[in-house]
Amino acid sequence: MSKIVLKNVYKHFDKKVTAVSDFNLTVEDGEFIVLVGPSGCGKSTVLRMIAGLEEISSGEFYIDGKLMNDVPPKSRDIAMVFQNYALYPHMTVFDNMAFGLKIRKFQKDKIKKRVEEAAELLGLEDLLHRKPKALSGGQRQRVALGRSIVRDAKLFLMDEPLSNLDAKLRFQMRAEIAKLHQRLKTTSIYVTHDQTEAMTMASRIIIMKDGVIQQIGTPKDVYDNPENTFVGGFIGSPSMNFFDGRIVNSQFIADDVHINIPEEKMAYLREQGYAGKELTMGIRPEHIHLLTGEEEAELTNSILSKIIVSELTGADTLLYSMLGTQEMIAEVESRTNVTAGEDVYLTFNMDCAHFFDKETGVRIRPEKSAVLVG
Amino acid sequence: MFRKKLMPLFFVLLLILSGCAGFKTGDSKSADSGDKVVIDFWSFWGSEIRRPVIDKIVADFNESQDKIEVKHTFVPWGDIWTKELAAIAAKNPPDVVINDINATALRGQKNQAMNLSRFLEKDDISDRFYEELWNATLYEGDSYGIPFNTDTRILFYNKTAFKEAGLDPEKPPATWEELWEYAEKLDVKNGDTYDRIGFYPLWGVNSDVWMLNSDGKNFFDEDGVPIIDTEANRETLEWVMDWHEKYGANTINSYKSQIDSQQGNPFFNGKLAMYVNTPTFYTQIRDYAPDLDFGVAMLPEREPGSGNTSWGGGFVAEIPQGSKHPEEAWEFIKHLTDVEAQEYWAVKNFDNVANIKAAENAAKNSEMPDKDKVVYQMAIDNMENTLLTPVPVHAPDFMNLVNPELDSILLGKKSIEQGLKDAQQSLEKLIEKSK
Amino acid sequence: MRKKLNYKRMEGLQGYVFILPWIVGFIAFTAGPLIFSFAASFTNYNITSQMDFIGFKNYENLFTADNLFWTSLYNTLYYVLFSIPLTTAGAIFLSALLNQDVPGIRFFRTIYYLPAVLSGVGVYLLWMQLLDPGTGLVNTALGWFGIPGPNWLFDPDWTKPALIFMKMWSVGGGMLLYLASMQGVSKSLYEAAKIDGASSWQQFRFITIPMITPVIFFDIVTSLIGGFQIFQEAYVMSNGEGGPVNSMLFYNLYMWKKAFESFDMGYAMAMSWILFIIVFLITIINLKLAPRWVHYEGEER
Amino acid sequence: MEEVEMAAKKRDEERVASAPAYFDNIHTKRKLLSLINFILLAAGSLLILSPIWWMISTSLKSMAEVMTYPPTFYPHEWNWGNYIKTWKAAPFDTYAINTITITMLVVIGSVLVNSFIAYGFAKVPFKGRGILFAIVLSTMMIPGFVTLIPQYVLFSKLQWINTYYPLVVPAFFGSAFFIFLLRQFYMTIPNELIEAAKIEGASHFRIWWTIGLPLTKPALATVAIFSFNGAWNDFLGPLLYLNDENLYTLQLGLQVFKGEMNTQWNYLMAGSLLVLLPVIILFFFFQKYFIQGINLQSGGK
Repeated sequence: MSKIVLKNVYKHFDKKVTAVSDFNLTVEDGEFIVLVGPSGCGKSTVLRMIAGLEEISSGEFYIDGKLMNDVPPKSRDIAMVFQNYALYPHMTVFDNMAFGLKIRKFQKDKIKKRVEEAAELLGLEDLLHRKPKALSGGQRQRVALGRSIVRDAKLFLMDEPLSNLDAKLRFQMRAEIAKLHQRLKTTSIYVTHDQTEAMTMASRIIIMKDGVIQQIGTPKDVYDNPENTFVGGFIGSPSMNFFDGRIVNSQFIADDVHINIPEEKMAYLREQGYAGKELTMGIRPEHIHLLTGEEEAELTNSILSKIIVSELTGADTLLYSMLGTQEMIAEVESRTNVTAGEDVYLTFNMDCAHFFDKETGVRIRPEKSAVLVG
Repeated sequence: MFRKKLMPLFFVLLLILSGCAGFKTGDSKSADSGDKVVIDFWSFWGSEIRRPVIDKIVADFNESQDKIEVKHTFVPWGDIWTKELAAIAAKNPPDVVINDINATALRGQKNQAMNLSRFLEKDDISDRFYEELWNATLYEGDSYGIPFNTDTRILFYNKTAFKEAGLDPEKPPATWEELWEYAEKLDVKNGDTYDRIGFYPLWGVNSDVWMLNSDGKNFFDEDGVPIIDTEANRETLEWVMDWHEKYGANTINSYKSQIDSQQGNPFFNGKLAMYVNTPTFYTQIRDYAPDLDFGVAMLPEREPGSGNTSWGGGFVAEIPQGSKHPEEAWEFIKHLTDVEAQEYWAVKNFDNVANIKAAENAAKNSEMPDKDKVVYQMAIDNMENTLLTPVPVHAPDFMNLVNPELDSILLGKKSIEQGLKDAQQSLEKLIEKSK
Repeated sequence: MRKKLNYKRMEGLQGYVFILPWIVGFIAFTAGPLIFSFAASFTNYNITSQMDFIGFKNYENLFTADNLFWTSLYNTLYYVLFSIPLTTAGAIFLSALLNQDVPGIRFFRTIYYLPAVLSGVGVYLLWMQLLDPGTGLVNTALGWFGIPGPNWLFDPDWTKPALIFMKMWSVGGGMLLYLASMQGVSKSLYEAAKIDGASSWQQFRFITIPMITPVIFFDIVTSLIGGFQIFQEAYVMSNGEGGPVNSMLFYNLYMWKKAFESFDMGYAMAMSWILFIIVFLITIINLKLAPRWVHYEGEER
Repeated sequence: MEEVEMAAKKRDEERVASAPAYFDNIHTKRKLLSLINFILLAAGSLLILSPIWWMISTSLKSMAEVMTYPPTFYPHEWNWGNYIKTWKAAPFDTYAINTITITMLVVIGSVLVNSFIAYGFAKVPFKGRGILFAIVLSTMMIPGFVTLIPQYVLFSKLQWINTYYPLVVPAFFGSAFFIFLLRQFYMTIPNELIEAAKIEGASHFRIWWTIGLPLTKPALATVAIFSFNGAWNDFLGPLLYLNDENLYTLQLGLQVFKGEMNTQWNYLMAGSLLVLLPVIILFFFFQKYFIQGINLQSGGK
C-alpha cells in the first residue's frame, strides 16, 4: 500500500533557476503515473526529488502520509531504473541485482531466491553470471528492471528507461513494463519525453512544461480535452492543427477561409466575449476528413485545398496542405488515392474542434469557472 | 579481490613495523652509553677510500679517552649542508660538521656556526694552520671553524709530449707567454680536429683563477670594495680570448663537457698536454693512467715578477650553533686537526691538509711512493702562492652577477671592456643594496 | 534555533568525513609551514639569526631592483611554454601507440616507462655526457643525418631546448596516466564510430581525445605547476650556477641560491609567494576554461 | 582500439587510396597498421634505450676505461664484478630492507587514503567543496624549499627526526597530486551509478568501497606505481630526516659513490641500475591492471 502526495513542491537551482514550481500531485496505490514533457521541462527533477537525489526546495512530499522531505534515498524504500541503466560494470548480472538486498542484509538464500525469481520473470536466467558489457541493450535494460524488482520497493521510479533502445525493442519493452506493472501492482512513476509511451502505459499522465504542470489526467482525458495549446500539440501524433483566426458571425475566419462553428460551441464563446475576437482553433488531423463529391462539398463545412505531400503510414494517409497561409495535416483513410498536387475538398468535424485563447493558449471551456490546471 | 587482500596485508605490515627501528621515536642522542657523552659528527666522506680513513681517526679518538664517544655519520656531499641548516633551525644539530671554508665567515655572521673564541682563548691552535686558511675562518676577528683540509691549483704537464715537441720536460712554462709558445709546439692538428691540444686555460679552472693569478688580487679588496674592472683583469680576459680563438668553440666545448662531467679526461691519454687542477688530481692519474709520464709546476706568471698566485679552498670542522655538547665537540675537533690525524689523512687519501706540520710530515712519510712525494711537495710549496676567495658576507651571491658577464665575454656577446664595466657596476649596486 | 539535520546536510557531513584525512594532514603538516613562510616573506629571515619585519621590502626589491628575478622568471616561462605542450602531446601520442595490440607491447610499455623511473642526479650527469657537443651520443646521432648538432649546454640559446629535449625523453610518466584513462573508453563507442565510417584518426580525434580530456586537463595543470618548479636538472647540469649567461637560472634555482647560499630566506619566501600567485592564476584560468573542453562522463546533464 | 598516430595513418591512407582493392581488405589494413606501429615503437625504443645503454656500459667498465677520452661505446673488458663490489661498498642489504619498508607503507597509504579523499571531492556534494579543492591544488604550487625548514622544525618538535614517521605518515593524509588525479578519474564515473547505489540503500562509504575502488582500478594502479616510484626514489626526505646510517635508504646509499672531487661512475651506474631493477619488474607485472581496465560506459549505452 503506498500513496504518495506532493504538495506545493518547488525546486530552485542556485537560487536563480526555478526548475519546478508549485507541483501538486496525489498518486493512489498501484497507479502508473507518467510524467511527460519536452526535455528540460523539469520532469526528471520531480522524479529525482521523489527519489531523494535532489533536495526539495520547498513544499512537502509524503509517502503513505509520512513526510519524506528529509528522509535519505536509502530509507525511502523506492527502486529506480535509470536512463543509462546504471549497472555496475564490475559486477555480474546476479551481483547487480543482489546489490540492494546485500546492503539490506538479506540472507544469502533469500537473495538467491529473489534474484532468480526476478530473472525468470524477465528471462535473464542464463545471463546471471555475465557482466554488463557482455549484454545487449535490451538485456541490460532488463537487468536494470530486475534490479528494481527484486527489491520489492514501495515505489517504482523510471527515468526514461527506454530512450536508449531501438524502436522495435522499445515497443516490446513498453509492453513488458506494462505487463509487469499489472502483475506487481507497484505504484510507479515513469518519466519520458515520448508521448506515445505516456499514452500507452499510463494510468494517469502528467504533462509538464518549463517546470509547471500543464495538465493531469487519464490518457483519454488529456487527448480529448487538452487544457491548452501546449498539451494539445504535445499529445497525439501527428500533432494537433492550430489555426489563428477570428470569430465573425458564428464563423471562424482564418485568412480567407470561413468555417462554421456549431451553435453550442458558439454559445459559450459568445458568452465569454470571444465574438469578433482573435483566437486559436485546434483540431486533430483525424478530425479532418476527405470529401469525394463536389455537391457534398457545398453542403458541408468544407474547403478546397491543394495537397503538398501525401504520406502513407500504413493504416492511414497523412495529407499535408495549407489553410490559407497556415499549415494543415489531415489524417485520412489509407485507401484514398490522393497524390501531391491534387486539389481536394476537406471538411472539419467541428464538434471535435477546440478553441484556445490567443494570448494565454488556454482552452475555452463551456463553463467559465475552471481557469487552469487541476 | 584486491580489496580483500589489501586490508589484512596492511595490518600484518603494521604489526611487523611496530617493532622496526625506524619507528622508535625519541632523541637518539639520549641513548648515551654509560657516562660517555655521545657527539654527532657529520661528514660527506663515504667513499670506499675516504670512509675507512675518517672512521679510523674517529676510532682513535674514541679509544684515546673515556669521556666522549664520537658517532660518525655519512651525509651525502652537497646536501649535507641543507640538512645541517634545517637541523640548526630546529635547534637539534649535530655537534661537528665538515663544511666549506669559503663561507665560514658568512656562517659565523648568520649565527649558524659557533664562535670558537672561547675555546681558542684556552687552547690557541691557530698556528697549526696555513695563515691564509686560518684567516678565511674569521669573521670580525673570531674564528668559526677549524681548517681541516685544503687544495690549490698547479699545472700538470705531459713529459712525453714535451719530448716529442722538442721541449725540455724538466722545464715547464714559467710565464703566460711561454705557456702559449709551448702550447703552439705541443698542438698536433689533424685536419680540422686536434690529435693533441697543448693547453687551454679554462679546462679545470675558470677565468677568475687566471684573474687572481694575473695580479694576486681578488674581486674585492680588504674593505670589501669591488675591484673587478681592472687593467690586469682586462689583460687576462684578452689572453683567455686569444686561447679561445686559437682552438675554437667547438673543440673547447667538446673537451670541456667531458672534463666537467668528471668522466674521461684527455690529459690521461695524452690528448691534452698541459692541464691545471688540484694536486689530488694526481690520484686519478695514478689510478687511471699509471703509465703517464708527467710533471707538476706552479701556475705560470702573467709576466716575470707578477707572481705565481694560485687559488685554493678547503673544508673546516665547525660546531653548529645549538650543539648540545660544544666542549666535547671542541675536543674532537682538536684531535681531528692535530698532526697525527692530519698526517694519517694526508697519506692515506693523498689529500692536502690544513695542518702545516702534518703536511710536511706527509711529504716525507715513508708510506708515500716517490711520485706521490713529488706532487705532494709541489702542493705544499704552492701553498704560499695560494689565495682563498672567501664569500663576502655582504654579497654572498655576487658570482651570480659576475658569471654571466664573463660568459657573455667568452661567447663574444660583449666586449671585454663592457663586460667588466657591467660586472663592476652590478657588484657596486649589490654592495650598495645590502648595506 | 538548531537547524534540523536533513539528509542533504548529513550527506555534506559525510563529505567532510571523506576529506577529513586531508584536512587533518593539511592542518598538521602543511598549514603551519605555509603560514610561517608567508609571514617570513615580510621579514629579513635568514633561518638562524634574524627575523625582523621589513614590510613589503622583499617584494619591492624583487620587482624594482633585481634583474636576476626577471631573468629567472623569463627562463622559467620559456621552459613552461615549450615543454608543456610538447610533453603533453608526446605523452598522448605515445600512449595511443602503446594502447594497441602489438607484439611485445608489455616490453614496449616498460621500456618507455623506464626514463620516468630513472630520476635523480645520476641521470642528469648522464645527460651532460650525452649532450656533449663533440663526442656525445646526441650530436653523434644527429651527425648521421648530416645535421650539425648545437653546442647544447654551452650555448645560452640552446640550454633550455636541451632541457626540454631531455624532458621529452621521460614522457613515460604522463604516458602512464593516459594509458590508464584510455582503458575507460568504451569499445562500443569505437564500434559505433567505425560503423559511421570514421577513420582511425577520426576515431582518435573525436572519441579518444574527448573521453580522456579529464586526464589531459589533469596533466596540463600538474605539469604547469611542476614546470614552474623546475630545479634539479638545472642545478645539476649547470653545477649549481645557472648555466652560460644565466640561461639556466630558473626561478626555483635562483630561489634556492637565495635561500641556501646567501641565506636570504625571507627574500626566497617572498619569491615563492610570487610564484605561487602566478601559478595559482594560471591554474584558475585553466579551471575556468576547463568546462569548455573537458568532458566528464559523470557530469550532470 | 584502432587510433593510430597521424603520420602512419596518413601514409596508410595514401597507400589505400592509390593501391588496388587488395588494401581495402580490413584484415590486411589492420595488419599493416599494426606493423607500422611496431616499427615506430621499436625505433622509439632505441631512442629511449640508448641513454640507458650508456648506463649499462659504464656500469661494466673499469674506472680507467670510464676515464678514457673519447668515451668508448661499449666496455672493452666486462667487469661483472662491479655489481658485487657496488653492493658491498655500503650496507645495501639494510638499505634495501629500509627502502622496501618505507615504500610499502607509502604505497598502501597513498592508494587507500587518496582514493577515499578523492571520492569525497568528486562524488559527495558538500558546502565549500570547490574552495577546499582549490586549496588542495594550491598546496602543490608552493615550492618545496620554502616549507622545508619549517616542516623540519615541526617534525623535530614531534620528536620524529631519525624515524620513518616523516616519510610515511604524511602519505596517510593524502597528497594533492594523487587526490587531483583520482578525482579526475572519479569524475568519469557516471553519477547514475552512484545514485543507483544510493537508492539501493548504500551509504557513501559503502559506495566508495564496493563501487568506487573497483571502478578506478587503473587509476589506483597508476597511483600505486607513482607513489612507489616517489618513495623509492625519494632522496630529500630520507636525507633530511634520517640521522642514523642504519636507517638509510638506497638513494642515500648510492651517494657514497659521489665525492666532492670525483665520482665512481661505474659503481654509481651499477648501483642505480640495481636500484632501478625492482621498479622495472614491478611495472612489468603491474601493467595488467591498466589493460584490464573497466569500461565505465558498458553499464549503459
